[in-house]
Amino acid sequence: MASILFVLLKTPHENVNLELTTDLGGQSKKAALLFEDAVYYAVDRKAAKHLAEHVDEIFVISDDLAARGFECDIGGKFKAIDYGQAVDLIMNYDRTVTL
Amino acid sequence: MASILFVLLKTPHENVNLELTTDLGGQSKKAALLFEDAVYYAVDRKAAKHLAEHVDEIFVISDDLAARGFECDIGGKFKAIDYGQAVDLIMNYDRTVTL
Amino acid sequence: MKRTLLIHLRSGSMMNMDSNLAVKLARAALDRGHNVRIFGYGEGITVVKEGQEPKRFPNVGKELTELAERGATIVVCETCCAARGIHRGEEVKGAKVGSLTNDLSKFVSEADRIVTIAR
Amino acid sequence: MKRTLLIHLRSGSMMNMDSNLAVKLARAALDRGHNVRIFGYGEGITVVKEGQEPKRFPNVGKELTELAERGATIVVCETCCAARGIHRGEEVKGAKVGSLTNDLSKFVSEADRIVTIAR
Amino acid sequence: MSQSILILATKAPYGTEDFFAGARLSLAMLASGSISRSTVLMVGDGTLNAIASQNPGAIAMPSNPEAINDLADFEGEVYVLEEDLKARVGDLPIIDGVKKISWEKARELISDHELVTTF
Amino acid sequence: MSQSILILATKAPYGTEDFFAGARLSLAMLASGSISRSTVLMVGDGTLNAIASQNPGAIAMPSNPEAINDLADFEGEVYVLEEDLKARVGDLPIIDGVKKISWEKARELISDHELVTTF
Repeated sequence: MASILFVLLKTPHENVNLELTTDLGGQSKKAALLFEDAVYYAVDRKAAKHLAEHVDEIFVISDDLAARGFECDIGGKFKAIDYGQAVDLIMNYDRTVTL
Repeated sequence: MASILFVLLKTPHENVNLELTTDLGGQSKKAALLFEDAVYYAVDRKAAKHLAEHVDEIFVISDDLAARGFECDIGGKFKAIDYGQAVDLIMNYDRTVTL
Repeated sequence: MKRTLLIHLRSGSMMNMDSNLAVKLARAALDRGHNVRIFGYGEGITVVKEGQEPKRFPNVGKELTELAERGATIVVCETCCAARGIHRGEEVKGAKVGSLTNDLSKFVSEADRIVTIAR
Repeated sequence: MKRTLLIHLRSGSMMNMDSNLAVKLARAALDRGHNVRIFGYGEGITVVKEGQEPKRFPNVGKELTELAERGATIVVCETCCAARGIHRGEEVKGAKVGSLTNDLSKFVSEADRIVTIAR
Repeated sequence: MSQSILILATKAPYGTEDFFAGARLSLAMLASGSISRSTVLMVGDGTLNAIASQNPGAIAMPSNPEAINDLADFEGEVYVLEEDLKARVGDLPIIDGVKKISWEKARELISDHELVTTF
Repeated sequence: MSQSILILATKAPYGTEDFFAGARLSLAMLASGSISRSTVLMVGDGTLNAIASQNPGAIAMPSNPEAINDLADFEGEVYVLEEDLKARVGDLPIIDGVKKISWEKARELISDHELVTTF
């Protein structure tokens, strides 16, 4: 598999099986697309580090981040995007897998 | 608080915040009442040990255990019960807290 | 000793086994001679919708009517019902559409114990 | 390039933000010129219930009608509807009550990508 | 018979309506006049509801900070477990009127309220 | 345009209807004739659905083992991630027709199916 986009919806404390990204993705190009409460991965330092160890790129819906009280100038592997860009990612990755 | 009965409904992998039993229960007498998918605590050895470290007694609905393929002769702090006994526990403990 | 159990249900009729758990606990509490109140809030209101026809799963609506016949009091939140397009008159026999302020506050004041069923 | 996105929704109208996420993704995909199919399964069928009147939350039923007017195809599982006491004729304008075998299989065969929205 | 209820808030905003629903329940208890004390205690992911900079307008959701302010109008107490909030997002300004507490104080709250319900 | 769909089963029986719903979806795809391959892969808590000794009659729930047998009638493939099952309950007999696999084979399945949906 060339590339997999993992879709996450839940908080880092609810979403505990991040290993599944590596187990299912193997050597593929792997990205995480964070919607809803999964955006807390971008601001919880420990959770951010853990997720970054598992995937190559991380995309965060900026509206969801703003609603929860956080600015969008996040860095490292994390990139803030809108819904249009999320659709482009879904179309460009070979597989989309919700965890 | 003299005694607290913690009600669990989810599997050990979904229900990760067992520390809450100790954090909220402190020196009180603490028990766990396992319904639905929480009965897997009784048969997952690692999860059973973890839960037993946190509470004094553990009650498991035997029907839920049987449905999932397990016998009711569980031991240690774990005791298989029916719904009537569950109601008695709820009435006898000072507080019931769902986690 | 006869006591009063309040079951606070916030899961829907079919989304998981929670509604079935609420029914089983209520039945057992009635068997033990206790008073039973069930308050459905949020998704929990869907348990009282009339006309449930599950093919293989238990029919929660029917079971609630049986519990009411045995003396359980069953009320669900009207605002939550309206939000989901379920209106007064669509509830199963024995259940009532009510409110937090009028009904749940009364249930709380009468309750010796509460069990919250939600995920 | 115009492609087809299948949104597989299994959360209900109000239980969490999932139904709103489905609407936002569908809207963005239409904006990008893609085809959009939404299939509601399990609790996901509740999004098409007519008469939703949420006080403060978004009205998902209304938003689905708007999506349908823009060309999205919206179908929910009939067995799941019947189980919950929601029957043919109670769906919002633009949505259809259908089946896995007839409708979802067609959606799957037409889809370039699928996004599952469930918890 | 109970005169007090503690709302244990465990879910983050805004993926689920749980915090909002819990705050509304607490408000209704205080407004009813028949319950003398109804307190909100945020623990775990629930502590994220205390963050002052929330802007739910960005996603058109009802505001949890406003729901907290409404509680203050009825002298409702709102507490956040400091350690859990800090472990998630560090030291951030919290909503006026919300009090940071330790587990010891949380245990006192459990003792001081006759019923505990979880959101 | 897709000819194949993989059902990733992640939830335990019988607290939620997810596994049953996923197996039914897979069956409908195979029965429809328009999808050539629809496979069930159990991972995480989903592996608990493979246990042979399940007895859902004890709680009046629809049987997941029967749902798996139904798939066999349509030549549906069903796999369980051996490592995840073992980590939870050790070495237990599994349902006839379910194949134990490693992560390497699981990755092959993801590659071999055009769409993946999660239950």
